[in-house]
Amino acid sequence: MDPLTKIAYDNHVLLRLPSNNLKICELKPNSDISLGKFGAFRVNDIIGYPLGTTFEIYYDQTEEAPDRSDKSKVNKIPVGKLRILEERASANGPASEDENTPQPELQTFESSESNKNLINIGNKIQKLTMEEIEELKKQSVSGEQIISKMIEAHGGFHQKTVYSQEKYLKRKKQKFAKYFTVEYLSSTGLLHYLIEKGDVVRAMDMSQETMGMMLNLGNIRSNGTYLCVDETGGLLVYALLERMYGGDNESPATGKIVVVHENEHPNLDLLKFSNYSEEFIERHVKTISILDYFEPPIIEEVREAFTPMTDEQLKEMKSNKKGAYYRRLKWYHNQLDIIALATEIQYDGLIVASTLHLPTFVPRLGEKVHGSRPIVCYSQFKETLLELSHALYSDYRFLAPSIVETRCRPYQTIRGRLHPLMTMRGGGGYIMWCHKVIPAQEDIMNVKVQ
Amino acid sequence: MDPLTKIAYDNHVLLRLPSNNLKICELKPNSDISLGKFGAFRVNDIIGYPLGTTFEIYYDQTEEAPDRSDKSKVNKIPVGKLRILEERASANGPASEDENTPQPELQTFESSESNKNLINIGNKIQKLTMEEIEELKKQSVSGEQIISKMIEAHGGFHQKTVYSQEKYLKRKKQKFAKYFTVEYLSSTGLLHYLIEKGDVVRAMDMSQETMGMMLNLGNIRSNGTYLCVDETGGLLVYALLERMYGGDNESPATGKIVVVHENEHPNLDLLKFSNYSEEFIERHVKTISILDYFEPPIIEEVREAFTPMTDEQLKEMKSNKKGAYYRRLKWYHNQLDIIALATEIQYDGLIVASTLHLPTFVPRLGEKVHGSRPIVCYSQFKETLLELSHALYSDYRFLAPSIVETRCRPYQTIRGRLHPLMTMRGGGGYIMWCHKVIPAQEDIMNVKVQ
Amino acid sequence: MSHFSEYKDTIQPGDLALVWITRDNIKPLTITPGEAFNTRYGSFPHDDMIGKPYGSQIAVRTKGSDRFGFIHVLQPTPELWTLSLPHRTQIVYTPDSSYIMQRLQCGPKSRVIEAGTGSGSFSHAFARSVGHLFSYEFHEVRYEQARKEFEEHGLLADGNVTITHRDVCLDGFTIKTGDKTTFKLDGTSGRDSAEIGADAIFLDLPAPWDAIPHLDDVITPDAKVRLCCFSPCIEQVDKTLEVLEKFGWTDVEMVEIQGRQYESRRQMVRRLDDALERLRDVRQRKQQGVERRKRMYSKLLNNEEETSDVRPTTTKAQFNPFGKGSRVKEGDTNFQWKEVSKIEPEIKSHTSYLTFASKIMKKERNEELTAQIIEQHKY
Amino acid sequence: MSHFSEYKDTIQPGDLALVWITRDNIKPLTITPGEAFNTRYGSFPHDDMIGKPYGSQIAVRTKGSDRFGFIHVLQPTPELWTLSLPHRTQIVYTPDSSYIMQRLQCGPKSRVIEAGTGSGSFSHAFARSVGHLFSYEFHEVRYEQARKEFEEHGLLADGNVTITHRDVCLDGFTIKTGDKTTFKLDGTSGRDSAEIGADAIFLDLPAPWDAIPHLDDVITPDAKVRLCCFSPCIEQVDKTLEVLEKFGWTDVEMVEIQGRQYESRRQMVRRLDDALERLRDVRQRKQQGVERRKRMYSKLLNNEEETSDVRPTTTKAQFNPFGKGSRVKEGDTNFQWKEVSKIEPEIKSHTSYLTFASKIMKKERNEELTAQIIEQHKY
Repeated sequence: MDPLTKIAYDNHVLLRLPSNNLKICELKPNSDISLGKFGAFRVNDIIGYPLGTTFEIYYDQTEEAPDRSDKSKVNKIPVGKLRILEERASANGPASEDENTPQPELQTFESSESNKNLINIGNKIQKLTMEEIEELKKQSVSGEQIISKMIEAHGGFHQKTVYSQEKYLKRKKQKFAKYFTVEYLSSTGLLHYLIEKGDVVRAMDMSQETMGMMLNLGNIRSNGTYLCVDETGGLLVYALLERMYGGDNESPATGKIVVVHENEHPNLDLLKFSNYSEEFIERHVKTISILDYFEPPIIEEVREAFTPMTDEQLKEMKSNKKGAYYRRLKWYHNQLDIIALATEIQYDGLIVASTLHLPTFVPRLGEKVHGSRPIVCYSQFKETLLELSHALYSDYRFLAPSIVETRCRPYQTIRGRLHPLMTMRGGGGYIMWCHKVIPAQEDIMNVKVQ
Repeated sequence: MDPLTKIAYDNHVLLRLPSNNLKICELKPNSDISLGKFGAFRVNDIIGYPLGTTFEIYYDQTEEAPDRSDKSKVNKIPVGKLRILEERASANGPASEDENTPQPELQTFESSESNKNLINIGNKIQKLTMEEIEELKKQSVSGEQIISKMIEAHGGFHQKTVYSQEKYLKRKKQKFAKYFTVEYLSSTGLLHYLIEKGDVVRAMDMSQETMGMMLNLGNIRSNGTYLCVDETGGLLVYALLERMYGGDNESPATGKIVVVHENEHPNLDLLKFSNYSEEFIERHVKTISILDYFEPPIIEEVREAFTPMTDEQLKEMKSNKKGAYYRRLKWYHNQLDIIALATEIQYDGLIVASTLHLPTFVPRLGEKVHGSRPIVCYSQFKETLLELSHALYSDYRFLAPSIVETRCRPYQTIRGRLHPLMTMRGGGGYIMWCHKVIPAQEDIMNVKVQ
Repeated sequence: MSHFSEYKDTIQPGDLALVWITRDNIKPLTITPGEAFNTRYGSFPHDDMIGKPYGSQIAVRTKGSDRFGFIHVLQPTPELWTLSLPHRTQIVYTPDSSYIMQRLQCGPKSRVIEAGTGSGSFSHAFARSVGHLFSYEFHEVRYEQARKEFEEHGLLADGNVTITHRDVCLDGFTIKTGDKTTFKLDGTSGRDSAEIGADAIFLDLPAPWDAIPHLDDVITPDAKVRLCCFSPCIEQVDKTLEVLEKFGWTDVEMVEIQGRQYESRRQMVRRLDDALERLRDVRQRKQQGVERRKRMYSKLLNNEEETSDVRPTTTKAQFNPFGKGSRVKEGDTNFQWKEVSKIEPEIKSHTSYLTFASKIMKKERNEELTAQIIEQHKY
Repeated sequence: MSHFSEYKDTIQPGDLALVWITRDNIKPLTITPGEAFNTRYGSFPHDDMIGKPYGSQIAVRTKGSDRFGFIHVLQPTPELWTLSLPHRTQIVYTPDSSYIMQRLQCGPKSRVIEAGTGSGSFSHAFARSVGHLFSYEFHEVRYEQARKEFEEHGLLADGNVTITHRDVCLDGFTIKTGDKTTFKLDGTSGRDSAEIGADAIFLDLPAPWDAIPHLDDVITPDAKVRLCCFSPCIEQVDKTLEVLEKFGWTDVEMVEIQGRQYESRRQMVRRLDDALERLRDVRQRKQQGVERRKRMYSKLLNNEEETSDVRPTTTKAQFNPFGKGSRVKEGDTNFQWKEVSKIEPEIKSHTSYLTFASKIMKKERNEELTAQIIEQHKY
């Protein structure tokens, strides 16, 4: 069973709840997953279905309903049964698939159909009290049923326009419906998960469209070796990995990502959610601190400090000393790796998402980028990139630095009522893009023609 | 006849040509106005019609057609007759009102109706040569007729989609049609005139929407006294005048604009196009250099230098000396005016469009702004206003400086093919907006709550 | 007396003022001697405000603290009034309203129709600039609210604003005797309906196409009239375009206005050299350990016995060029900062589509009058 | 050998290179010994390029001048290729194409349908990342041009791109023996049609709704399939939405992408004090005149005779803190400058609306296989 297209054991997946909240889960065999007020389900019931499938949780009347009066059980959500839902109510899509709700026709705006006679008196119009609704929740199992009862009890429902009715239904459905969609954990999914959790700072305010554009402007391919700074905790590296390997642990591609980090240890914590094996990540993602990168160990000193033994020497070594030897050997290889990463590679691209002062950082990182390869630098602020691009502009090793911006503007896609969403999140960041070049000698004495 | 709504003698008006080029003309009685290839007309033929009317220029066959072989007459466009056009082909509106062109229906996109079979071979498909067209222009008088002949001679016209046909027609109509619209010279019109002439720099890259927003944020009313810096050569002052007086020389309103200028003499050249009388402008627009404003003459020194004479004294003065006395008297009043403008007025608003370093300029200009009155500052660049707003933010006399931006995005309004225009002019500038306030004494020792 | 139309110098009893607490919290206040304005920062007596110039900052010592709470007392303007309205209300915001006013060429000679009144925020902006505003509201409760507000704000007393309760889609714009309106119809003119003669129209209606056919009755017949329809959905625009064409409106253009606001912020300048220096500091401290391990390994190779090499206690890093991360206050002068701008966290990505058009009912001239004028100007 | 898919070190004969002249002038070039690349700055022999690393700047002395002309020789990437295309061509630009690829989750396992091929610029970006690209073009001339270009660029040789001449709206996506296509149908599989199994679809067609019904034949049946329609007009979106719903596509979302590019510029810092100083300089020179006039006036009053006071020649202003206006070069180090950004003069305000949707044909699992797996994992 292909874990890239099917729901499979031990994989991390993204669960989309009716509220459009996101949750990352590891699918442990035989375990249960609780979605709080949206119910709970058994992992075994979902594996094998295509990723992207939406399941509804339901409870037979015969089954034990959650008994909220029993305090010991109040936090234990009972596991329900699952059935496939054909479509979830999408965020910007049709408000409802309910057959009782007439599909809106094009241009149904008539003043006689407006909310003219509806005076907002807040919750008073809903004759069902919160207590009664809570009671229904305890007894009933289907969100649909609660909603029907609420509509019956809603004094002004029939004075609402079709549109208002749908809005009301959608809001209530999101509140009472029990369903979830199991999605593949894409880099976009991971980003949305962070944003939705309020961790915009971690994602450096990056938007999906900016992330996608960095991958294309960086000419990311599965056979490249990329120098990367990633202050997002691994989001950017994950995006590169996904573009290079598409989640495939068996990929034969040879590309590498060399992550230069500011602190003593790298922070790629978010990779823990990925489904790449540890070996795979070790093979394709190398990390090195800025100090090691800019001031790598000197090969002579390393050799002076340690010489690997020949097989014969090793055989003669006492076994109680071998542990120390191998630790030392590991250090030795590590030092050689560092030297290689810092001095021997001509990189196929430089991808930076860092809050360090870019005009001092990026030109130095750019030294080891091969001619004609792109440099892509992210910042939350345009002003930072402006300073960078001025610095790069006067450095002839960098061709035509430019600042680019991309913004996605989503629409409400209800037919007959098409318009851009009224509000959206600001931010999303900016990109500086240029190419590494090799100036001609003549250039030093002359003015660029461009 | 109301010169604000009707085409009137001696007024400046804006002429919109078929190419959508703009032209400012003064309507001298009995004169002719030439529109080059679009023909020429007589001013007397248009006065009295409502501003906004579109006229077509036509030539009777009996009349003498322009004889281009006669070199002496080659630059003299013959004056045509006029008739009212119901509608001009608008820039983004329906491509054509021609009855022969079917109105596009919603969703006419069918692949069978696409340009599939049309291969672009440039001008070869038009069997009418440039020479033949030139010949037609010489003989014929109606653009419509030339276009019809061109369509007849167009080998691929019927292979085009309805849409392409319309586009073709529209392009050709703009090229051969002879009509013009006489518009009131609004501040927006003046701005468009500058932009269209390529004088974006003079307009400081300002857009109509930014200009309009400055007027509203500045709370411009006909009874206010505004301090203004205008590096656009009078465009901004004209916008203020229009909002305050609506072109009405007889307005009883008492508002004033005090223009502080950087050079020895003010540059409000664009006001020459306005229809305000000189007296009106003198009454409502005062100018003062930054040096006079910030270092006004000292009243004692002015009085020491000159004392106006009493009527008796004046009577006794020899007439040959009176000229010198009155010149000196004018200087004296001028100095008093300067002192009043620089020291005695609490301004109702500060409106700035200047390329001087704003963080040093605006706080000093703001000193004489009355509490609670808005300060509105334009810049082509956001970075400039960012620096300004940081400077103002740490100065407790300015409340909540914020940078605002407004952008207008025009659409193609052909029904069935609605979409935003594919390209538009960048730029438009930014606005810093804040209010002048009077800090409490306690504030000096304490942190703002906000 | 209008609280909006006259520039006022000092705060006086009976004034309608706006209290600026924060950018997102601006409250209207009628200045009343003896009363107090309460915020969570303290209670501000109106008497502390009276007599002070508008724009004054007012301070009160917060209870049980040595600190002060501050507010600013401002004279209302249409723009500040708009900011003070609750966001859930349907409001035409300043980027749209200012553009519309500019496009409709609003000035002291303009006669403007606005339908519907809605929250009344745009009415205030129109009222500031135009000769007369005819506002129409079909929702009776909202009509009453707006009428009361216009009265309290002095807009009706200024004489250039009238509001009428009307479903303009059904019943058009003509104001007649007996209508529920603030328009004063005096019998003296011999007419029983108001002389409207509008030259600028703003329709903020769900179905502007039902109202457009009624406009010919009330627009000025012999001058250019400008119209703007404010519609959230593109299908409304489409239907509006159809009707505009049918009823002879020309120069049709549709636009969107995108207003953005930026915050001024500072980002710490963290230089590579400082970051490297910090790591060197860490490395140095670790070096001791490395040296020690190297010695141990040498001893091992030389078959010496492992000595009880005392592991040195690593001292905490001393070099900390960037402070303790998020605990550094933005702008702290111990660090270097770069000025940056940040767009507001939630942007108004769409308000409505604005469809503009114009119309001249009679493209004619008074030939007799014109002939006279031409005659006067003959050489 | 693909000129796009392998990272190349040095410029070699036969390579397809891109010559960067200016930002708006990038030209493709096949490196040919003995030939020269001509620009108005000079003629650049290919032999000067061969053997140099990619990215090298090449200089030639411009004729009859001591100055040099420069170009940069770059290895093509899909993005640079897109920039090199003439702007009048219909191109899917990088802000759109990169967003679409991200939304369609393009990676080495993706099997992508693109219809139509158009200028082929997006095909290059797809080809870089995806497992297989099935491109369709209905216009025969454009099909031939694209096929030739893909071949020359090495895309076909790389084996993951095929292009088919087809009106997909009429005839669907299935590739059969006898079709005009670069797809190699070997008889061995026992099928006479290609196994497409697409999981990502990009439709850049005037009438995507005619193509959508044909998709079920070629999309992978048991995984999530993602679709993007690229349509300039809103009415096309509306019709697409209708058909998507009818044919069981879900998660429908429509967006617009707005790409912007900024130029880095400098604005002269012109301080108030300098401006004042300049005026003081002017005033001082005039002061002499004023003094003179004052003296004259005094004499006049005192009935003295006017002396032939010699009018002093005004010397030209010496203090000129801002240079001679537009003649100062931006960035001239004699002046102080502020870094500013300027949006490109003409922006692409609209490309197309992007309508996304997804579909899972069979929401089932292989119950037998699943049971086995569950059994294996029982505690």
